Amino acid sequence: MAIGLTHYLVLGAILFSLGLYTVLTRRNAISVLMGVELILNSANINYVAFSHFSSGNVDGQIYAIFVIMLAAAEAAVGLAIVLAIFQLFHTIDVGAVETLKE
Amino acid sequence: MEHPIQTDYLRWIVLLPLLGAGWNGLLGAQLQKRVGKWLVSLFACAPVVFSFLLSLAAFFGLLALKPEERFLTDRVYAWLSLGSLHVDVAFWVDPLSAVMILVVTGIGGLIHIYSIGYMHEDRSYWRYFAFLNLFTFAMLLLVTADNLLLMFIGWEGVGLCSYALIGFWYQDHVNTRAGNKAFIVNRVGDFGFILGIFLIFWSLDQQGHGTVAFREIATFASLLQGQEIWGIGVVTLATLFLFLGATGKSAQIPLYVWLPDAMQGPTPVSALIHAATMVTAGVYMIARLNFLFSMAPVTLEVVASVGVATALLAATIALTQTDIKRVLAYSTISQLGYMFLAAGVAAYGAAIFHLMTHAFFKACLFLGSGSVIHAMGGEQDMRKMGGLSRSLPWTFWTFTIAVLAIAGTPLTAGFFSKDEILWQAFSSPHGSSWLWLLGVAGAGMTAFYMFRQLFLVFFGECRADHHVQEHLHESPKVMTLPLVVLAVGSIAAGWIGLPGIFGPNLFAQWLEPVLGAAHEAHGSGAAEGTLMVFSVGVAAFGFYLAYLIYYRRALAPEHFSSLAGGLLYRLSYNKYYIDEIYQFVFIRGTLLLARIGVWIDQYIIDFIVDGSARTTALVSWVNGLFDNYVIDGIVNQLADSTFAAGDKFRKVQTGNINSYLYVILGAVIVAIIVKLRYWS
Amino acid sequence: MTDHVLTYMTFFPLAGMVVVLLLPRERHDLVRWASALFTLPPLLLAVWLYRNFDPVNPGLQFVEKAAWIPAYNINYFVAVDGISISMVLLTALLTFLCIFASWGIDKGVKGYFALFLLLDTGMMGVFVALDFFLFYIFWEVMLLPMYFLIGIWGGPRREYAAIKFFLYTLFGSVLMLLAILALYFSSEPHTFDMTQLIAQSSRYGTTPLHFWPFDHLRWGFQHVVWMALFIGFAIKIPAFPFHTWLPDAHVEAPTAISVILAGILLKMGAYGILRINYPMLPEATADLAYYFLGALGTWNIIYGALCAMAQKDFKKLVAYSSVSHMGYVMLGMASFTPQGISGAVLQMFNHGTITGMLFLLVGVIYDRAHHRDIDGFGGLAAVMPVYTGVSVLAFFASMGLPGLSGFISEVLVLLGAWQKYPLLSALGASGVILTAGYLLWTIQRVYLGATNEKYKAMPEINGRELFTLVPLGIIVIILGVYPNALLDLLRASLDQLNQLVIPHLS
Amino acid sequence: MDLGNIASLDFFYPEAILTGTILLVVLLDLVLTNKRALGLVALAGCLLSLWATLQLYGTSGGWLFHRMIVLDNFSLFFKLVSLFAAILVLWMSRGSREVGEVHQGEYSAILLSSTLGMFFMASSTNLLMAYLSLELVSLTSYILTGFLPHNRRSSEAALKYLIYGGVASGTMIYGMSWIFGMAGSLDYARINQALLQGEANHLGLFIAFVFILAGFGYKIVFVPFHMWSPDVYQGAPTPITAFLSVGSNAAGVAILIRFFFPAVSRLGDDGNWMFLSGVEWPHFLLMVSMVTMTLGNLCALNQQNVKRLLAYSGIAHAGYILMGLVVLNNEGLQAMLFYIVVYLIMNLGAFLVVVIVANATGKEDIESYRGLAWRGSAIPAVCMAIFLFSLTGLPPLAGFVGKFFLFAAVIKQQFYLLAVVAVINSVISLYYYARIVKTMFLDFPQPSDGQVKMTAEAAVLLGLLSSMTLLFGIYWGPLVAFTNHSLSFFVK
Repeated sequence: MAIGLTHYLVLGAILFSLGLYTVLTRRNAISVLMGVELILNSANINYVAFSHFSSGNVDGQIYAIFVIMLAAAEAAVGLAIVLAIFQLFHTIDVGAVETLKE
Repeated sequence: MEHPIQTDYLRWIVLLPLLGAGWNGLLGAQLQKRVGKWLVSLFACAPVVFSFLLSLAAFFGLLALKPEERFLTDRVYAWLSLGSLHVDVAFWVDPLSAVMILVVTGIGGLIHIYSIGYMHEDRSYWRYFAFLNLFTFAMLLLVTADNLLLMFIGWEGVGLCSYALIGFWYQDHVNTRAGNKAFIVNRVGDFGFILGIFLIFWSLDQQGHGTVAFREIATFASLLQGQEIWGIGVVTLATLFLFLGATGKSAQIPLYVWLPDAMQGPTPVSALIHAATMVTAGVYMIARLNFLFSMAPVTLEVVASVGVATALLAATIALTQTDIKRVLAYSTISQLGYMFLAAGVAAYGAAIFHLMTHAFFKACLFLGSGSVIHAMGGEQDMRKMGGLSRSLPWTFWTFTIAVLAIAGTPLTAGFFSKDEILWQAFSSPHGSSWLWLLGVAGAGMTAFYMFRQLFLVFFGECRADHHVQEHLHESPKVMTLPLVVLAVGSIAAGWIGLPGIFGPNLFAQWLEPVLGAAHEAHGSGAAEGTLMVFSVGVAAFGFYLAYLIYYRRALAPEHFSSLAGGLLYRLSYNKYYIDEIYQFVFIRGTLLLARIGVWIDQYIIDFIVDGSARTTALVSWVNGLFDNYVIDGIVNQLADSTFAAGDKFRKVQTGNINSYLYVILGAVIVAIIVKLRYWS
Repeated sequence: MTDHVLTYMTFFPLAGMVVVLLLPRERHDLVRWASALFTLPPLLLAVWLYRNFDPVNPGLQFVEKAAWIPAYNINYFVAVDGISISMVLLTALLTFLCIFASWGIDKGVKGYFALFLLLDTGMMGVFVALDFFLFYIFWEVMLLPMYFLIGIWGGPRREYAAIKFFLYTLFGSVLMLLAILALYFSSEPHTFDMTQLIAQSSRYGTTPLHFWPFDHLRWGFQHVVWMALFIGFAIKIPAFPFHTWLPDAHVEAPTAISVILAGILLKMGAYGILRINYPMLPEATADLAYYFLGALGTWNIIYGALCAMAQKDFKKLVAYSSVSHMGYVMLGMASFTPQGISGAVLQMFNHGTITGMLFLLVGVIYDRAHHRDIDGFGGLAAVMPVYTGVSVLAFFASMGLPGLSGFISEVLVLLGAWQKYPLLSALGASGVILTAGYLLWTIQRVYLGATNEKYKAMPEINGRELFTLVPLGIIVIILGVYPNALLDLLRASLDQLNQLVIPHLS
Repeated sequence: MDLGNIASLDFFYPEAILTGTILLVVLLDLVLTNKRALGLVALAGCLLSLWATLQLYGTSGGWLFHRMIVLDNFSLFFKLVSLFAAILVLWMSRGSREVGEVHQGEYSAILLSSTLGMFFMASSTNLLMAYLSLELVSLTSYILTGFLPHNRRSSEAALKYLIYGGVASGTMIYGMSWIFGMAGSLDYARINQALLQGEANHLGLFIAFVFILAGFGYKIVFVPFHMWSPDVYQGAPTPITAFLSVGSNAAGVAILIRFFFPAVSRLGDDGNWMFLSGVEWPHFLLMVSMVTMTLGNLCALNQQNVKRLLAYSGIAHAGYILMGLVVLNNEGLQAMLFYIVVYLIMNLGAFLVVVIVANATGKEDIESYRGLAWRGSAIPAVCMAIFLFSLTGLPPLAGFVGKFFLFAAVIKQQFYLLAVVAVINSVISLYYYARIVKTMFLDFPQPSDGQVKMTAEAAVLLGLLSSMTLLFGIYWGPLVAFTNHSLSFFVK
């Protein structure tokens, strides 16, 4: 059978769910950030798929590139912050970082 | 109707005493300190004397007119005018009010003079006279007012002065309490009075003649015939309301309880306010509105029966009292009862007649007792008196005359007036032989207790201690002179109103234009004569009994007091415990309600509206009823509920980032569910 | 001067506030005299107003109108008529006297008088504003100074009292805001001008709305708006059950503020109902007046009197007596008779003067004895005769003794009420007995009896205190003897007001 | 008009100037020794850009950079708002002790970049552009939040913000990808055509919208995307908290309105917007609005930390602002714009006082405000009272007028339930605002509480803000005209 738009969308959805699952469950800051990356990539897959199948232009793929670029930037900032956290708390367990609460 | 002649000096009859009051009230204290009491007395007595002279002028002014035109009026200014309500400040004098102003200013004047001697030692001399003048003003306002609302001002004004004078020696709470009692009980009456005014006004207004002026009411009264409210005839209800007012002011059942306590005031006050004038206001009011009362037979029956019942009840109580002034107080209530009996049988003339004569002899009695108390150095218990006839001759003789008068001894004023009443009670279309019989019984008791008092006070051995006995002295002229005048009045005042069988009743003729002609008596002069003799006989029996017990000592009082196991005696002596019952039912009842109200505020409303109700403290009495902790518990519960809600939400803010993210997921899911479930 | 008289009366105190704020903090007397100086012109203008007010003209007088925010048709629109004139006079008088009653304040003097003057502007503004938006602004402007005056200069539980007052009133006024907007949008063209809103009163529908489970009430838009406004006003009056802020506020507030509270703020509720509910929502008024003004008013009379009877705190007693006396106002308004409604407005004025006196009198002994426990005094009459004389005058005026102003208004109210609701009138009249009860009892406990040893040497009332009391006393007597002095001003406007509602009475 | 890259530059001065300033600051940071001067440079840049923006205001407007961003009064309005926020915050920061320690150059530069991001948020007409600008703002905000060195709370706040923001924006971009799929483009105008005549799957569209709302919502801080704000507001340096609370909030509103009105709704002839039938995002926002204001207020009741309290009050105000959105007409939108301006003023004012007190006491809890009015100058207390009562919505203060317009809009459309909820909320809010006022005025200072002094700069700023709060409460005609004028979208 031919691989169609639906398959890509489903793959995207699965990827999104996986990402969401990761950020919801993992307590390690790095893994959480990776979860975020997954979510972003699920979006990318959709963009590319849509641009390939439905809209006859390359816009979608360009968008994907932008998103990838932004993901990188976000990762950079994120890692910097995680680094600071590690220096102050000597852990990167987001569960342990709970001084700010009611 | 054509408007009578404007007579400008009428206002001064009323206002002069007010000036006196204002003068002494504002400057009296200083005058007394700087100049002396004589100036205060001058400014107090002069106005009353002058208004007495003016009253005489008014009286002769009336006399000069044809009987049916006999009224003078003095319209001062428009007081209230709203919608159909038009009330003027206007005074008027017709034969009826002429009698009243003469009595008020005349006897009032005498009592003013008497007071100069009686109150001479008092620190607040000026305050006393200020209020006495104010009272005279209010009373004159009451009797000369040309409309109900203005009359009501006098009506409450006299109440105020009575309150102030009863509690004159305010340092002692017994007096102030008596004052409060008088005022509040009167307020109950005034409540009825004011409702009566409303009812009359609006009922007339429905007929397009809304008014509270007496002469206009008289004109349109007939229109009220047949009108109803709450299924009762308007006239009946209105007159009943007004009568409630009368019972308050004139100390009738059920509102008579304040008068005996009112004796806490200085004795001249008791004489003027609580015997001669104020307490007769009710009678005057009924006579003034006689045309209305005559339209309401039901009311008349009520009035008559209340009157006679009061007359008897008070008499029975008077039999056993030992305080010289309390006996007089109850006898006053009883005599007022007779007046209402008269009014109740539509014999308004007789009522006013008795009012006038009573004013003389009762004032005389009170002033006499005042002179006695003065001499005894404040002692009021008759058991500690006796044999005073020697040391107080003037007082003794005048007192005796007054006793004879009140007891109804033939040819004294009391005889004519009371006999007139009894005769009317028997013969008038509204009367009945029962009323007559009860009246006569009361007359007998009157004779008994009055002579009992006479004998106890003036005859036998003096039972006071030496200290008092040494200081026994006749009162100064300024006090005895009024006594003499009043004593003369107690005899002579009766002769202007002779019964039919003896000759023309000048008094009745004089009042005819106001009260209408005395109706035809069914029954002959002979019948009147027999009844007269009978009642005199009963009175004589009363006298004889008193004579035996308290003069000859032939019978021991215990002989009677122990009747029916002493029950009757105790009932009478303790005034049938009416005061206690009232105290318990009304006063306590009200206070209980009051506390309930406060409780509602604190524990229901605040409880609902504000969380910090916990800060409100419990009133002491609640502790008994409610468990401290229960209440506080509930209150705090509610107090925190709002904040608790806040906390609940805040708990979500765990600080854990994962949990925050769960919320997003949850929200998205909820949104989708809602969308699927409700919006598609 | 004369063509902007109302503006001057309203904003003079505001100017005064600015001046006071600029004065040096330590110069207490300077601050006091300055505030007195700035409340005097409004009083003089008030006298001028009284003399130049045209009693036969039922309409608005001394009108000033200027565009404010044209985009929303909001104007600066002030005027007086028979409904407001008496209140304007009262405000001018009481604020001036209260400055002197505040002389004793020695903590944060500057702030106190600044806030007081701001409060003055707010109150005056409420009574002269004829633009609904302006009205609301002034209405709220009073709130803050009051909050601070009670909260900072009040008694021990002042914070509680202040916040309670604040929350109650704010709740009422936000409801009012919604009502105002509802009226605004149902008017065509949209306007806040009260006169136009009144002219369009027919636009506010009365077709029953459905809000289960209250369908059987058959309330329409007009009724709902009426209720929203009414609650806002009832809290100020204060009508049961919205009255519990009053005792606390009064007890904690300093004397002068209690006077203002009782003398002026309470009137705003009744005034608002007359100014807004009656003419703008006549049908709803006709339907609801009996329950929410007549019956509730009567309940107020009796309930307030009963509560007063049980009080041990002098100020609380007076506070509850206010609840009772404002009941007469409500009852009178509900009667729609010339007598009743004039009586109500007159009662507003009289209550202002009489209760003002009472609070000032309480203040006098509180300054000396530093407590207000009624049973803690006794026999003051012997120590301070003059003070007692004035007190007794005030007390008897308050219990409606004929010859004093209180009597006129109460009797008019009850007389008017009798025509429509005899039973309510009778019940209300019975309140007179209770009133006599608690007032006499208080007189007895405080002034009569043997003199309390502690207060043998209590100094007699001083000149300044007397100065604040005597004018009120004189007014009380004059209005009792010659009520037309004030009634003449009210009559025309109030009759006109009645005529707006009466046609809708079923 | 639809301009290409080069032609667009003529209308690009504000952004250009900001960018230039950023670079300048970074360069100067290398050479200058007096770092405090950098703040002034940044301020000057902002003012210059402000001037440029005002030059553009009122021009016909058009698409720039091949329909990537748009120039119209609406965008310019929000540019002005964010510029004001930036200026005030920079001003505020000069007086703030905690910011005083940090690296001035980077601080100013990043603040300005964030502002630049907001410019683009306000003007983007392309979902990709929206995403990029939003991310620009987010990333800079993360950094600013974590800017305090060796401060655990600051870093923690930054981490939470980062993760939360990442997930939210990720969700958003995923939702956008669906829109792209259904509309075939990310350009607003095209999306509008595609959706309104095409028959897109309603459920899919709705879900996409909700996903997108996650991204917008966490910027505007409405429930349920609000969780991050209390922690972040508390942890971040106070001036930054102020900046986030007004700046990014406003920008979020801008992007929200731009997307949901011109992009996916149609303006009816009666002046009311009609949303895509079957995609009930207004209903959703109606509930969100009610829940947001209620929750925000309830949570604020018991707060002890003033910054955290203001965070919750900010949530509540986001709820009020949304009221204007759900009525779907221009009155509503205009009320929103008006409220944003007012909120900017009074909220920044409140935070300024927080800064002043924090400088004096080093604390942010309510106790440190005890008897503020009686500790040295009473001005901060009085101004704080003005700001708080304005936030409550009492006349004659600007906050009242703002609420007034919102209520007016809501009642005109007969959303009575919403109106009543809002009214009850404003009464509840009084509880906690008045609590601070009470502490400042009714409580008296302990000897331990030090005097509170403020720099001349702070005093001037305070006076400026409070007088504006009063002015707009009494005479707000011009401001209304301005918002009214600003409510013009450029749609072909």
